[in-house]
Amino acid sequence: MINLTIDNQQIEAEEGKTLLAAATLAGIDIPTLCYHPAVPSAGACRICVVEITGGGQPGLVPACAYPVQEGLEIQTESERVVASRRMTLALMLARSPGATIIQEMAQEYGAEPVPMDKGDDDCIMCGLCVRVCQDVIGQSAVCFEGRGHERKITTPYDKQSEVCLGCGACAFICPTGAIDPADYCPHPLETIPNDFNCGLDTRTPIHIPFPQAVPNKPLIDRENCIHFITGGCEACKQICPADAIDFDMTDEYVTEKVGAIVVATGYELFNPDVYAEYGYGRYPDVVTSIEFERMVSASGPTTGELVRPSTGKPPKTVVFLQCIGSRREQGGLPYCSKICCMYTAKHAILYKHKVHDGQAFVFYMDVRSGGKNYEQFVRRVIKEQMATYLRGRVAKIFPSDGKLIVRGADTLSGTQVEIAAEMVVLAPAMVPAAGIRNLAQTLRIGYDEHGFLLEAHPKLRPVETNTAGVFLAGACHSPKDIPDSVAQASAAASKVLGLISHQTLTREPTIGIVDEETCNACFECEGACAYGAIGPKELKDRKGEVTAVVAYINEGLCQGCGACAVTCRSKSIEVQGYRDDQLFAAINATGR
Amino acid sequence: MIQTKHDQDDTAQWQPRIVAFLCNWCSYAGADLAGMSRLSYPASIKIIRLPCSGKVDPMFVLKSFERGADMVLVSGCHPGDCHYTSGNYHARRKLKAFRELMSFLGVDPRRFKFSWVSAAEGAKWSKLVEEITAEARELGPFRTFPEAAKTEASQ
Amino acid sequence: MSPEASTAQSLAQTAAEMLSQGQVALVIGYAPTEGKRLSPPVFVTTPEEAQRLGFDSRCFGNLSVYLWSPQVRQMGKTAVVVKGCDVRAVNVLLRENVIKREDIVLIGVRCGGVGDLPAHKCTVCDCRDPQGCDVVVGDAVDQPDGAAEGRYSAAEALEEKSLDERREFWQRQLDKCIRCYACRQVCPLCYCKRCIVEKSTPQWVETSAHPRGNLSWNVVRAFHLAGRCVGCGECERVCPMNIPLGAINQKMAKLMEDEYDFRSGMSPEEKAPFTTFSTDDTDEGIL
Amino acid sequence: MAVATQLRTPEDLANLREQAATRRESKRMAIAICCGTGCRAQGSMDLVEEFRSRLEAEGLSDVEVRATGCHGFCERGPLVVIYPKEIFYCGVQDTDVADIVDKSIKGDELVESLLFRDPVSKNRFHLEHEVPFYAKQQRIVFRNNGKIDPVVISDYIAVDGYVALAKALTQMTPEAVIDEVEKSGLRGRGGGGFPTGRKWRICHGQPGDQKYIICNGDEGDPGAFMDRSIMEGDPHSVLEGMTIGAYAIGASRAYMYVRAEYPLAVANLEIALEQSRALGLLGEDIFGSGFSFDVEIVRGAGAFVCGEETGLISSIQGDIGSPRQRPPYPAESGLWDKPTNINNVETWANIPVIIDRGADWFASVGTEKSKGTKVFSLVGKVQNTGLVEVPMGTTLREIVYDIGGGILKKRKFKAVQTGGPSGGCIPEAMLDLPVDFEKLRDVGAMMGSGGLIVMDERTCMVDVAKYFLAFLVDESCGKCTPCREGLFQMHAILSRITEGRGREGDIELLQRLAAYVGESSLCQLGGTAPNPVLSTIRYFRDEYEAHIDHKRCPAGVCTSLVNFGIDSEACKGCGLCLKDCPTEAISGEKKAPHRIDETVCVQCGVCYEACPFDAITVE
Repeated sequence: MINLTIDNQQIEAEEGKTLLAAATLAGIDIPTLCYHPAVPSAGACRICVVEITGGGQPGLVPACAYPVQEGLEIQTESERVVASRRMTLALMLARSPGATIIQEMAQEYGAEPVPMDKGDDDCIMCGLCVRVCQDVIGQSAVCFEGRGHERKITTPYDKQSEVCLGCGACAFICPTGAIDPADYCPHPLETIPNDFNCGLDTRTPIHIPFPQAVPNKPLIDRENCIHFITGGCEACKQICPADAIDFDMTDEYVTEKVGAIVVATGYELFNPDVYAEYGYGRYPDVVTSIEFERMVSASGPTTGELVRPSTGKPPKTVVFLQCIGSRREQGGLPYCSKICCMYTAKHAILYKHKVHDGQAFVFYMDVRSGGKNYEQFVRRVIKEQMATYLRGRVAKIFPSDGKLIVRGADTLSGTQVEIAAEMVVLAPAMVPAAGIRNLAQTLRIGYDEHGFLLEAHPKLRPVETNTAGVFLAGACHSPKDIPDSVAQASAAASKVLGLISHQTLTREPTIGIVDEETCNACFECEGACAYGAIGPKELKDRKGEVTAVVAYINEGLCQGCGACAVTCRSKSIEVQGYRDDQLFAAINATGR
Repeated sequence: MIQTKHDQDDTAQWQPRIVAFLCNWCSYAGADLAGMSRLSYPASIKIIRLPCSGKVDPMFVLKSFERGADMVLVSGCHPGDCHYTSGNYHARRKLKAFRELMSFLGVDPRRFKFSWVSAAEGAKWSKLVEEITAEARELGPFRTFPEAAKTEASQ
Repeated sequence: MSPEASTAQSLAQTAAEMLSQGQVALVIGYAPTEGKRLSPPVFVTTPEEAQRLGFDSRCFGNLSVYLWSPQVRQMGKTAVVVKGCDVRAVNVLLRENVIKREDIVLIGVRCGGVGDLPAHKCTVCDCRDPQGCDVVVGDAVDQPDGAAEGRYSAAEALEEKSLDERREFWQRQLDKCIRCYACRQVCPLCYCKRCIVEKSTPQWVETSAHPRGNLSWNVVRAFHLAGRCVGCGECERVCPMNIPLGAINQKMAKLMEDEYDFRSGMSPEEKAPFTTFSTDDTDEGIL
Repeated sequence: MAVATQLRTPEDLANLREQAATRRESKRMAIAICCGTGCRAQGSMDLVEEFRSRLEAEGLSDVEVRATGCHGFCERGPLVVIYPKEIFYCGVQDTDVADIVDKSIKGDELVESLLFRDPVSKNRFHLEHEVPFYAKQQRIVFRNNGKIDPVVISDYIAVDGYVALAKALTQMTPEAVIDEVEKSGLRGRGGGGFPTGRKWRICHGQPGDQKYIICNGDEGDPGAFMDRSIMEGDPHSVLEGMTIGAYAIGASRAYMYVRAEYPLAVANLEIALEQSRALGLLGEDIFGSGFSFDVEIVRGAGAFVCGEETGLISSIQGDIGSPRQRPPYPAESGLWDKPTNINNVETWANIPVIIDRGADWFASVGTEKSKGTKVFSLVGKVQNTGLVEVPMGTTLREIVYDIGGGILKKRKFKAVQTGGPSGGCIPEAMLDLPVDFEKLRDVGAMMGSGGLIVMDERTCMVDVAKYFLAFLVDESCGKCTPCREGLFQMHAILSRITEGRGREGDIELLQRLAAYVGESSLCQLGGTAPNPVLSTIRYFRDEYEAHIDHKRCPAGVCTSLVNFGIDSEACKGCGLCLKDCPTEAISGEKKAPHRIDETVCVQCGVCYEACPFDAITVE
């Protein structure tokens, strides 16, 4: 540890740390421009100069690049320092009068405009872009060219760079926003859509999947992480004060022995772009209900400001379309998605809260508001004229004069209606999460043609499945709203507790048993068994000598499917409960 | 077609007998769902519940025919959905061979049906039974070898 | 010396050596006998008796059927004289854990075909040179060309007939069955301690010689041999009622080859189609 | 020349020296022809050929022709010195060769016309050491220049070359070598004046197996060429110094960073390296001491900023030649992040002498804090230009007047600028300043690498400041804001002053900017860059004020501020100005006073320079 004094404050700092790091740790703020913690320091801009007043050669040194030394006495805001910064900013302002950050800092430091030759280059030559590209990304797509005042930052021969990855690190790190990577990047800049916000905004390769994620910690998206593309970067590792970044971590299979499984994989939305008449995917102002939900959310891409994707201005007219894909036997899904009527009513209210003078319309087939206070909720929306409800279907949506013309039928008045909307919100059908069929097959539970998981009995065992120990909760089972999902989840949890609170597990008695007398020990049954329940058993006489080897079924492993029994030519295996004599009797009973 | 006395019966009255071996988890549940859904289907079907379609031994089918079944149906989970992972795959392989063997020996393969019906397919079940019943009716009563032999001898 | 004589000499010499050196306790072979239609099996326990061994076109039988009999097993390690086609049966027995390879010695004989005509299986034989034997004797023989052609000719002839014709044909044939079970007794692969027809609770197959039970019996027999039968033809040969049992076996063997590219008994390591499955199996005909 | 056997011991070296000396002494006479870059440009290589063929033709095999390095008096080249008498001929052309051979080689006469004639006293001087230019010099660094052929290693060995190396390696520990250098008081000749011994000691004390030595041969100051002359004329002295330094520090590899504009230096150094390796003076186990060392030449692309040590290291590493913040100093983390010791050519050339003759002897030369000699490149409006090596403490007056022979055309001295582009201008009042590191710094100038530019009354000090700043703006690497932007703006301000657009407060603004650039810049380029501005404001503020307040350039240099006229009294009507005027603004009959048409005149000043009678007036 090294002891030094910064602004008359005794400070301990690790050897090798810079004055800037030591000061930052001590809560002393030093302005920087050409410094970034992930990039090697250059000491180029000289904004961070501090004055050595004792313990070393007196003078101004850049805090970002000057190492701590025993006994140094540093002043970070001395008259000399401020004068230097003021002049630096005056010079930068002369060079880059348009750079906002320079204007702001110049104002802060009172850098008076001095009569100087003015430039118009936003680049302040701090070189962060060059360093980040070379030292962090490891590509060296941009570099300095020329010397002195003629120095500029460019790609070799001013041509589009072949090595540029399009990562955008240079633009990101540029303090003045002087870089447009499109100038030298041959690839379109890679942006990563933020899945949680339905791709309405973008995210970085390191991200927290969604607000309130548990655990609420960032993760690295390997496919887009520069480190995993080039082997370089590691900026996050350098920055992380907790040293928590570990690039060697890999996805792992976690094996847990559990007594019960609750499947709660939720739902996705039916993709409405199959219906060309609604123009989803073609017209930016046609959005899905979940997109609308994110748009009006305070944690959403616009931090809660509802704007039209096409113009960025609040929509004055919004049309909500119900039953997109739901209740549609032909070319859709036959079932009712159950939640759309209620959330559309909610959306209408939210919309009125955001856009007071806005007008909302709802096209519906039937308003299904079964549930406690649900009907009252919808009635309120209609009564308080938060939305105009039109019973009928929409035939076509087409753009006209910057708006979307929604043409549909109002079956109650028997008229054709056309609404010039600024935004259209579709309420697509609820479908089970992708991959649910694989999961169901893995768990050996049933699912319907739409992929919704099957309960053991629709009335009597609605949270169990046919596989003991596997339970269902929420929309993986059928379209459900939140109260229903919570209720089913609570029920599933109760079932699990009921199962695992016992000392012993009761199993089905229907398992296979081998007739040791007649077993040929061919072990073809072993190959038919999916559970590895069959193995050899030595039969011994009284002296303990092996007299024969026969097949043996482990009753703990056997599930009683009977595949072995069919394979056995000598009929030496019986499944309890489905014994041959029982089945024989059953078959006989079918006869006349 | 073998002309028998049954053919002279009022065929409208005659109901074929179909023995169905259903797996517990899919097809039996599917049939149950059909019932719960109040779907109707012909009473011609006699259901025998087995844990799995893989538990169906050709012997059961033979015995059913011996016992006078006009058609035998084996129904299980869809491929990949077997409660026991692979029982329906074993069944599929064996019962195909069985059907071929029967056909080779002169038994009309249409009298032996095999189907995938999941627990959610109550409607499919009901429709299936309707269809095969109609087909069985069209095929007429199944004459087991002895009866056929007798008929032939009498001719 | 005739080829038969030299083969006989080799067999006798080999067997005598094995017995005298104590390698085996028993040699099962053929004893060609003047005037007999087929050469009967002989069980040789001494070097002297080994002189009885010989081989000719009358050696029709498949001696592997004796390998799993309790009496033979009791005697200890046994050598058996096998033709190329008989080795396939041995392979099935090995793969089904009926016998252990270390308990037996295989004396292969090169065979130019057996039977008077010769037999159908010999005209389509592709295994005249025995494979996987401990010793092979006999002069080199020619392999018939185009052996695969007509391998299943009996089954194919019936397949070409209509369903009704087949029904009629089999009804007549199976009607003859007297349930003597000679077919079962002679089959090297029918080794069950208790045959299904002898299981009485329940009695899946009716035991009386009634057409109903006859169909069941033959279906069960064919099904139990599906993917196993090596086509030695002994069942058909021994059937006192001359039921063309070989055609049924051929039908199943053809199915195995067509569907699963499988021919039984080609190696002791093979996995029979009915002990496994593929997710790619056809869904044809399934509702 | 190929020397077959390697020198394994000091005795081997002594034997070789004996042979070489004997061979040299066997010659009756030696003709040393300066073949430095300056004299070559004036045809000295032809002279060498001519002398050789002439001597051969005359059968004078006992006379040696020696193509030596720079003699320093480049003003008067090509120079020829005939030993042993040291007859000094200057301005020799190949047509003079026959005359020289006839008179001075075969006979005992002098070629009067080729002797140096002092332009002031009009005296002629026969011998080299009598020539005033040389008389007051003391040559330590230049001890061999002019005496040996740089591409003949035996020449160097004959004059006690590599004796110091042998002594260091076989009789001294590295610590003892450092002690000796430290005791000598030698300070870095590259500009900073950091004590060389202390620098070595720091590097010596650094942990690590791999250390590097760098010789800074990137002589970037315009007009300075002493390092080039040493590398060209006596490359082995530099190599020997480096080898001793490497031994002291514990380095096994070295780089010589030579600018690519010095092809002769590179060529001679490469030859020297080959010869040294052949003799085992470089390579493995030198003199059986177990010490191994080798040198590689790196050619710099000619950036002034690469003279800064961290910029130079970047350049060797193949990066952009931009300096970086120190610390860490190169002695701790330099080339490839290893401890690295950098000294410039002149410093290295001093080392063998210190080891050979001892620190005490060396310390006896110079002043209290600045020991030894310093080579200056004396240029500008002075009679005798060239390289001069004088003991530290010699006054500027001695250099300018005694050695330099005073101001050209009898004009008035105005200032002397020392230390290269970042140096300062020293006014006449301080001419008696004894030159050493501290004294120069105190008056706002600096030693630098040893440039000395003499300016006369016709020099505009604002223009001078602008000129140097323009150079520095051009040569700034552009990395740090103060140097890049500050110098640019200072230059812009100076430009507007010289163009008559100066504003009130510009001097103060210049001073503020200068102070800022000086203290806030990343490296010493920026750190010293304001010197020319500050020192000219300090001593010649009136000139600035004249430019700003009265829009007048007293020296008549800043053409925007000048109106030229012709003094009809002084004008003799020679017509020289008329002939040179690019815009035909001058008219007049021969032998009658001329006139300038102010409407056509573009104030280029050509007439002002051309007039032999100072008849052109400036307003």
